[in-house]
Amino acid sequence: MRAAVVVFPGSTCDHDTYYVLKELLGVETDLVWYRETHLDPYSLIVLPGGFSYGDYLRAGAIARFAPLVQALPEYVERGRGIVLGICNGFQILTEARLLPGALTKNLSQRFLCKTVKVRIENNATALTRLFQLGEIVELPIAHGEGRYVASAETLESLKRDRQIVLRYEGENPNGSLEQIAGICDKTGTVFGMMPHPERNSEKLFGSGDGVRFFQSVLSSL
Amino acid sequence: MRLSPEEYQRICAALGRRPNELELGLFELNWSEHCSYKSSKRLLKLLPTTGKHVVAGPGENAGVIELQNTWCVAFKVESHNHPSAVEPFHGAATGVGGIIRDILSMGARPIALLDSLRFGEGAHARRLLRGVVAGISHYGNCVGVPTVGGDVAFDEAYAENCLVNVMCVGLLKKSELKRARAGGVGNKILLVGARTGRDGIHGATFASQDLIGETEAKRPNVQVGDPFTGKSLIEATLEVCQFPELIGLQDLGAGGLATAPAEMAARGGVGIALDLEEIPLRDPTMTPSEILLSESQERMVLCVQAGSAQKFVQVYRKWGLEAAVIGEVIAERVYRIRHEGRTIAEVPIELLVGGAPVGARCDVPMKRQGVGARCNVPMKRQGVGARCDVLKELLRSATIASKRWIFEQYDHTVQTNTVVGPGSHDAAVLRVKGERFGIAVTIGGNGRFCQIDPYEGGVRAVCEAVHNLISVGARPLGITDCLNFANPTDPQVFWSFEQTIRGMAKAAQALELPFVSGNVSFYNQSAERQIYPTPIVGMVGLVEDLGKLVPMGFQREGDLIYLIGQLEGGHVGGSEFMKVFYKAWWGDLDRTDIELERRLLRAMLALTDRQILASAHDVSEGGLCVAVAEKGFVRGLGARLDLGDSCEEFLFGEWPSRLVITVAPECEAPLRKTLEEFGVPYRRVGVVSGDSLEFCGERVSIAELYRIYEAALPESV
Amino acid sequence: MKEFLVRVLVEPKPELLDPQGQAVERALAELGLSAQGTRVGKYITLRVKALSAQQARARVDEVARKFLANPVIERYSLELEEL
Amino acid sequence: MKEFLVRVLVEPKPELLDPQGQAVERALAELGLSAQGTRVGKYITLRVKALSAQQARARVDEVARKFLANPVIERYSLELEEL
Ligand SMILES: Nc1ncnc2c1ncn2[C@@H]1O[C@H](COP(=O)(O)OP(=O)(O)O)[C@@H](O)[C@H]1O
Ligand SMILES: [Mg+2]
Repeated sequence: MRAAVVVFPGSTCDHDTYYVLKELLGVETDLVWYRETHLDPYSLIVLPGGFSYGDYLRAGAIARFAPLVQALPEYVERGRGIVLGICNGFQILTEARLLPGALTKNLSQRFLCKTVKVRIENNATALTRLFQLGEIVELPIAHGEGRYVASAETLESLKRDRQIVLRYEGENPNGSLEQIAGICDKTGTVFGMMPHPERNSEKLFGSGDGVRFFQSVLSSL
Repeated sequence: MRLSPEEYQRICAALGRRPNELELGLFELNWSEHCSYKSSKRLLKLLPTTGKHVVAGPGENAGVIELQNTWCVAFKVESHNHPSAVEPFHGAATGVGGIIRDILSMGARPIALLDSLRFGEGAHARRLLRGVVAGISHYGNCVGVPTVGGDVAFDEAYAENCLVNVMCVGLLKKSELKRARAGGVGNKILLVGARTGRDGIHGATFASQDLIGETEAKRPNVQVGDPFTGKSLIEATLEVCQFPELIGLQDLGAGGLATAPAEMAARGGVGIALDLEEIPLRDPTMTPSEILLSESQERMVLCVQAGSAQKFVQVYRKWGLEAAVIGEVIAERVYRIRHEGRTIAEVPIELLVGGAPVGARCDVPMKRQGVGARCNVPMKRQGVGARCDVLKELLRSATIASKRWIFEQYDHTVQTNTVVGPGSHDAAVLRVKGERFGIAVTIGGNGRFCQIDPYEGGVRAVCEAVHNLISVGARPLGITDCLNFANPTDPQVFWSFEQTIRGMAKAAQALELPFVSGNVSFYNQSAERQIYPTPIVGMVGLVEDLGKLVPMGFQREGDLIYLIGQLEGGHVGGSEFMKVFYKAWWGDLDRTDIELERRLLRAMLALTDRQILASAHDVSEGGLCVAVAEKGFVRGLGARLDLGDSCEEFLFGEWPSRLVITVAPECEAPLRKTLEEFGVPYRRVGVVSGDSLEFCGERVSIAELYRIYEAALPESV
Repeated sequence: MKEFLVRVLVEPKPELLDPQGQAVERALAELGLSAQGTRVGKYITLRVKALSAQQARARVDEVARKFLANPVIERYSLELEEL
Repeated sequence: MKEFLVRVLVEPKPELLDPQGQAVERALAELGLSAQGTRVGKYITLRVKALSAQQARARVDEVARKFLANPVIERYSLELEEL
């Protein structure tokens, strides 16, 4: 069992995520440079938060062409393991069409950093299996382009196939469609979420519940 | 800004000839106020700079103090006032980038930013505020350094000339410390990071003049920051800092290549020869002087051992950055500029760096404005109304109101070290992964105090930072400061500058706190007005055990509320109360009893260590009532205060050396005992209870006050 | 080889809410200009070399579709000018 | 009263660094398109009513100068089309 935390130029949460996996959970973890395409050693690949390529043009728009990201579809097809995109990672996965919809500028037009409540909408997924259905979890957010949008058809199929994993509870911090905070793909192996579980993975920072998302993924591998 | 005739004479005499155009340009930059500190040097020597924790002091790119287990912090505050006044977004953004690279050049990883901002009160000021906050957010968030704290104040004195002071804190092991020096004849000089373009030419001279009649022509090209390149530069540079062949590194700030390599040579006691054609340019048509004077952002100079350059270049290329050998260390102590093989400028290092004549100035006391008399205004007669309404007005004033609208635009949780972020305590606290201790940081300063009494204002600038640190249970260790003043050739301005420094020095000496870094920003004025003398103090402290952190807010109903420190004799001079209700800051300041400050500091450290405190908060803008309300906001807890029918000075005055603390009833005896042990006066002023504030026979709900406190800023921007 | 100046005009899809456009429209109203249907998009200019206008257009169109605009939320148009 | 469709094209001043344009140009190269002088600006479209094209242009030009473009770092041009 080996995990990869991808490092793009401009990634800022790579070390934070690495710390949770390696130091807190004791998982064999590598920081993997964005040019790497040999992904077979890894059963978990995390695209961390940050500002890959400065978020220029659109968040994730440039990183989605990185060799590593180009290698992901095959990785997913062959069911090699799980891909988790956090914040900027989520944006990259939508730009790469590995996840449906898009993430656009917050309704407020401003960057927003605060702790929000999210509700577990589906706990039958690798990311959430250690949570109760409907459980409310406090997680930090920190993004300027987190407003999830999708066409009516996309939304329909997301609902039909239970791909909506997390919704904002109460306040909708960025104006996301139907309060969507996290989704997965049809195979249930690719996940994207705007909140930062790695930033609430220790009691020092609050409930520490963030770590359970990583534990869920690991327990399902 | 041209050189004075005397300065020009000195150069000719020293060179034994007239300098050519290019050499003149070099001197103009190196001898500019911004780079040479010629007006301030003499006075800055008054500040204490030594102490057992000091690893590197003034003169380096940033100060460094040791915390524990060879863990050190590098920190410095710097201003970007003029660029922000001209182009708030990019001005503030490049300010953040610049101070981050100062920290980086010490070999430290930047772990926190703080920003101290001053704006006017009109529509234009709000535009500046929006732009500046967006710019800081843009750069700081993108490079992944959390902005964990700061302070903001509003006063017409800053209407045109806003202040943007940014502090950066970096973490390093003592063994990783780097110096900004060149050495070893034949070793190579590398320029790394972004390409060199026509950005901000004459920025340093621009920073050395005021904004009066500021014209397109006189204004340098706006510098546009590139946080993406800035982030890659951080990672690549921290990577090469592991190479033993790295001899020294230095960021390129105002002055660019005209100053940075020369400073490195001066520190190393060597000379440097540059080959301009080796410099990667954005526009090949740039002239030698444009290349030398360019202030393009996201660049650093490295001095590396001959033969190792390739190794360095590769790392920067990997990160998508430029890296080129642009020169070498030479034995002759000159700064030699070569272009296509020809030497086009050559000047002695010692003359260029630090050769500027240190200005002697006549000092004339400032004209006192407003009424000199201590003013104790019987409010009722002034029709100011009930005390509750006074409190609401104060909480509504932008300087006191919640800064949430600002700090929620800053990523303050990235790097997962922020134990205490903005908004809930007097200082921010960071953990160091794997350690018990924490790092407490704060920044602030009160220009109005200095306008009334610059000496006392200087004392208070240091003392309030101390209060903020001891309130969270931290031991203050070191200071960085940014002195924002108007035109220093104005005798009154210079007098207030000297008084402020003397005040800061006095307080720092008494409290045994070294100034390890700092920055001076002069010419902060417009055609309309001069800014208040505004010293901004950044301070770093050590929380020995994160388990002993002291909260700011009320914790439990029934806890007892104590006011400790200076209990009597205060006035309302210079207070926010005076500004809000009398549209004036006049009135005298009460002088700080520095002996009491010493005792207060020691007492708070003991109380923290013995875990007697339930909460602590210093009394600052708005006075006692505002401090109590702020303590209530954290958990929505109220308080019953028995202040009798105390006068307004007691409730709203901002006299020094006061903290409001709470203790559980069973801790009351140990509290009194400890305070007596250290000789700190105390007075029990009430009890935590319910969800509203009761004082002087009046009653107001905390929820209502909180709504006012939170709504004020969003509504006004 | 000829050189062309290409302008890529990217705008939010009409069916999509454009909060930035709305904010701008409100601000314009305060400045005394009542505008309707205000939208804010991107204006990208670049120079490319190609044998013909068609070739230049074709090549830019490809990257615009793949990269410069995100079809989920944006649409774009190209304008060519020979230099 | 006639109605006009106005397109405001805002671009960073040529003498200023455009990091976004640089990053986009590098990405285009990786996608196999070598472009030069890539700049990224804003594309604003809006509809206004006015008596004449001149009047419409004049009124939009005023707000563009004041608000839509930042004269310190950007320049802009207008295109009008009667509806
Ligand atoms: N410009 C700013 N950026 C980030 N945080 C800020 C800023 N201004 C104020 N804050 C935060 O808001 C809180 C209150 O600020 P302030 O009233 O200045 O505190 P104090 O008066 O105790 O110094 C503090 O936590 C401070 O860090
Ligand atoms: Mg305080």
